[in-house]
This record gives sequence, structure tokens and C-alpha cells, in this order.
Amino acid sequence: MSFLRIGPLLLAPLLEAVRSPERGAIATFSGLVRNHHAGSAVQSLSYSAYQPMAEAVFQTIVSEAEAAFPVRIALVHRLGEVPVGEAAVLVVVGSAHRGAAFDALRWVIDAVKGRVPIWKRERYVDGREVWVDPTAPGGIVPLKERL
Amino acid sequence: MSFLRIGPLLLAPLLEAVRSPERGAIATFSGLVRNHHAGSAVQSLSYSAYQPMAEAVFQTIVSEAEAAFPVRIALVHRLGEVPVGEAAVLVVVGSAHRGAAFDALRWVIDAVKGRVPIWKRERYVDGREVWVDPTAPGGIVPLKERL
Amino acid sequence: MTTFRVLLFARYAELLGSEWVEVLLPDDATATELIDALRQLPGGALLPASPFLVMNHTQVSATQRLDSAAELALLPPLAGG
Amino acid sequence: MTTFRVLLFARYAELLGSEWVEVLLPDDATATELIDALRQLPGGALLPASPFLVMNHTQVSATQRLDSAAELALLPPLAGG
Repeated sequence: MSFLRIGPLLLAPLLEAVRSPERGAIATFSGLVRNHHAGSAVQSLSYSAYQPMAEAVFQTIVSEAEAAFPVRIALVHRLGEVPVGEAAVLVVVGSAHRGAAFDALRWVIDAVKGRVPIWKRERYVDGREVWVDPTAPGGIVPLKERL
Repeated sequence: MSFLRIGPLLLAPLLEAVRSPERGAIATFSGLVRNHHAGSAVQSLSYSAYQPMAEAVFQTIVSEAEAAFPVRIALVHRLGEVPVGEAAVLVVVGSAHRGAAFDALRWVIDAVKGRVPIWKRERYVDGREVWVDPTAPGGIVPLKERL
Repeated sequence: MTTFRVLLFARYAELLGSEWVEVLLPDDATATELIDALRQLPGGALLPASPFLVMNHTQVSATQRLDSAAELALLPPLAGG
Repeated sequence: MTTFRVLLFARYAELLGSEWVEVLLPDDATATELIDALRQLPGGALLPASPFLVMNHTQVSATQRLDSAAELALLPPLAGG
């Protein structure tokens, strides 16, 4: 199964994937494209990935989380252009009890942000385009001047 | 707006209620009826409430959470019979960033469980019926013998 | 003396066989006096000595005087969520 | 000498104007030698001195010897989620 998707992400199939009669708690996280970043009005953004490695790392994260917590995980991440307000990532966790579900949810989204080879390019309303780079001053790096 | 509902609960309208272009994180919790409790196979359960007080306490919890965290909250709780696998409570939190969303989500569901005057009666597959009572030994109290 | 009406829920309604009861008490009765009277009613012996009593949706302490015009309710241990 | 092919992504692909590059290096070249060579390429000067290099999806340390048959990739700072 692929974790990377082109086009809008849907929560319902992920909820179904973790639902079972012995699980009493389902926690979800939706990461949506905000209309502001680094002080600028965002028009849209675009995700790219090192796809085979990203798929492998997503699977590793899910396996590690399911070994560390008594939970079942489902997640998807969007690739390509994402308009403001739409989801870039969805994580769903099912568990017998809510404590483990919340702990695993936070762990998984932190791992996704920290370990999966995915990159984000932002287009601002004023026409500028940048790479999002958490290690750069201000968190962004301008695209090269077009020739 | 009423927080108590008869019949199946839907996540989608709650997601819409907290969605906005400046909120990049939506976290949800669904509390589902499990098929086992206190060592017994559950057939169904039934919620009752002190309705006017419950509505007021839900509103207080939402207001307190929205004052304590930079979030927007939506929630509903089901009343009456709920089959195994269906949701008894849904909590949805929208925020600019995920940390506040997770913190508020956990706070709200703990507050709902601890402060809202709602009661739960469980029917087991073997025919027994009990009141759920977290203060009782084993967490349940049998119903009186029927005359 | 004044009639105090008390709403009952869930297991307490089951124990006393009704969703509300009325008891006659002095006008300035306290929460403890009300609860003692409820425990004398048929089925009331299984009520705890210090149940969760609310007046107009707010918890009442044992020594607090009650207002018979307010909405009084006796709440079993909560089990929502 | 062996040809090492390196996949590039996002800003690094933009800097070097390509989604992959090939460089000729000694058979037992280390990660540092590969990165030094990449920084000599047109547009490569803006690459960091110690970028995130992976071989078959696993991070490579600076002194590690590379396998030209493995899949090498240079990863900009991650920004998923």
C-alpha cells in the first residue's frame, strides 16, 4: 500500500482501516495547508519526495509505532500541489484506550516530520516562491532567480 | 447548539466547524463502544444524562479550553442505545499548530469524562446489565434484581 | 417546613424507583439533612453517605443550606465519554 | 575510477539543474570525497559541506566508503508533514 497520494486525502478509509470492535479510541491528526507562513500570505504549496525511500520510511515508522504502543496506525501524505485549507498529511491511530492513541499519534507525526524525505515549496500571494527549510534562518530559502 | 445527540455521530460537520485557513492542525478523538468491558462481552450500551446541566457543562468545557489553548473546539456526545463499534463521543480541535491541538484534545476529553453528568448502562452478551461506575470495585454495579 | 424536590438519574433513579422524589424538611435544611432524608426513603439505603448533590447545576457542600426553589439533583458517579 | 550516480531532490536538484548527476571518483571513494566533487559542479557551491547523503535509503557517515552499485541520494533538509 502506498503512503504517498496525488490529489485530496480522505479520512474515512483510514478510520475504517484502524476500526475494530476491541478498539475504543481513535485519534486523528490532519495537517492542513495554512494561509500564512514565515510572515507571508500563502497561495499554495507543492510537495515532492524521494518516493521509494519515503514509502519505506513511512512503513518503518508505522511498524515502530505499532511495536512501541498497543495501537494500529494508518496514514497518508499528499504529493504535488496542495491548495490552502486542504490536507497535506493524515494520521489515524486506533487503540483499546485513548492514552496510547494520543501518545502514538504525537509520536508518529513527529517521526513523519523528522524522518521522511519529503520537501515543500511554497508559492506566496505576492508571487515569490521558496523552499521550506527548517534549518534555514526564517525557515525558508528563496528559489534561484529564473534565467 | 446541542452537544447531546440521539443517533449516530458524524465527524464531518465537526471538522467543518473548526476548519479555517489559518488553522494548520486538526486533531480528533472518537470514543467508540468496545466489545469488552470489565471482563465481559458487551452487546450494547445506553447513555443517559442530566441534559440541561450536561449541555451547560459541555459549553463550559469548550469555553475553558478555548481560553486556555489557542484552539477552536467542536464536540458531540451520544445519548440512548449505542451498538458496539459506534461512537459515543467525538471531540475535534483546530489550531494553528499541532502541539496546542493535541494538548487541548487530551484536556477536553478528560474534562468530558470527569465533569459532564452522563451515565452509562451496559448490556452484556450473557444477558446481565450493569451501571458503569468508575468508583465501584471492578468499575461496574449490577442493576437491581427485576421484580 | 418546605417541600424539596430532587431529580434522580441512572442508578439512583433505579434505586428509588423514580426520576424525582420530594421530601419535607425545615426551610433552612442543609445538603446533609436532605441526603439523610433521601436515605430513609424506600430503596434509599444504598445511596452513599455523601453523594454528589448539585443545586442549579453547581455542586453543593455538605453544610450548605438549600433553596427549595432551586433545581436540586443527585448525581451518581459520572461515566460519560 | 568509477562513475557514481547521485539522485538530487527539491532545492539541491534546483541548484544543480538536474534530478541526478554523475561524478568519476576512485572505486573506494568516501562520502566526503563524493560531496566535495558535487560541490565543484556548476551550481554545487551552495551545497552544504555536510549534506544528508543516503545509500540505499540509509544515512551515510562522512568517512564511509561508497558502493557505486548502490542507490545514492543527496537529501535537502526535510519538510514533510
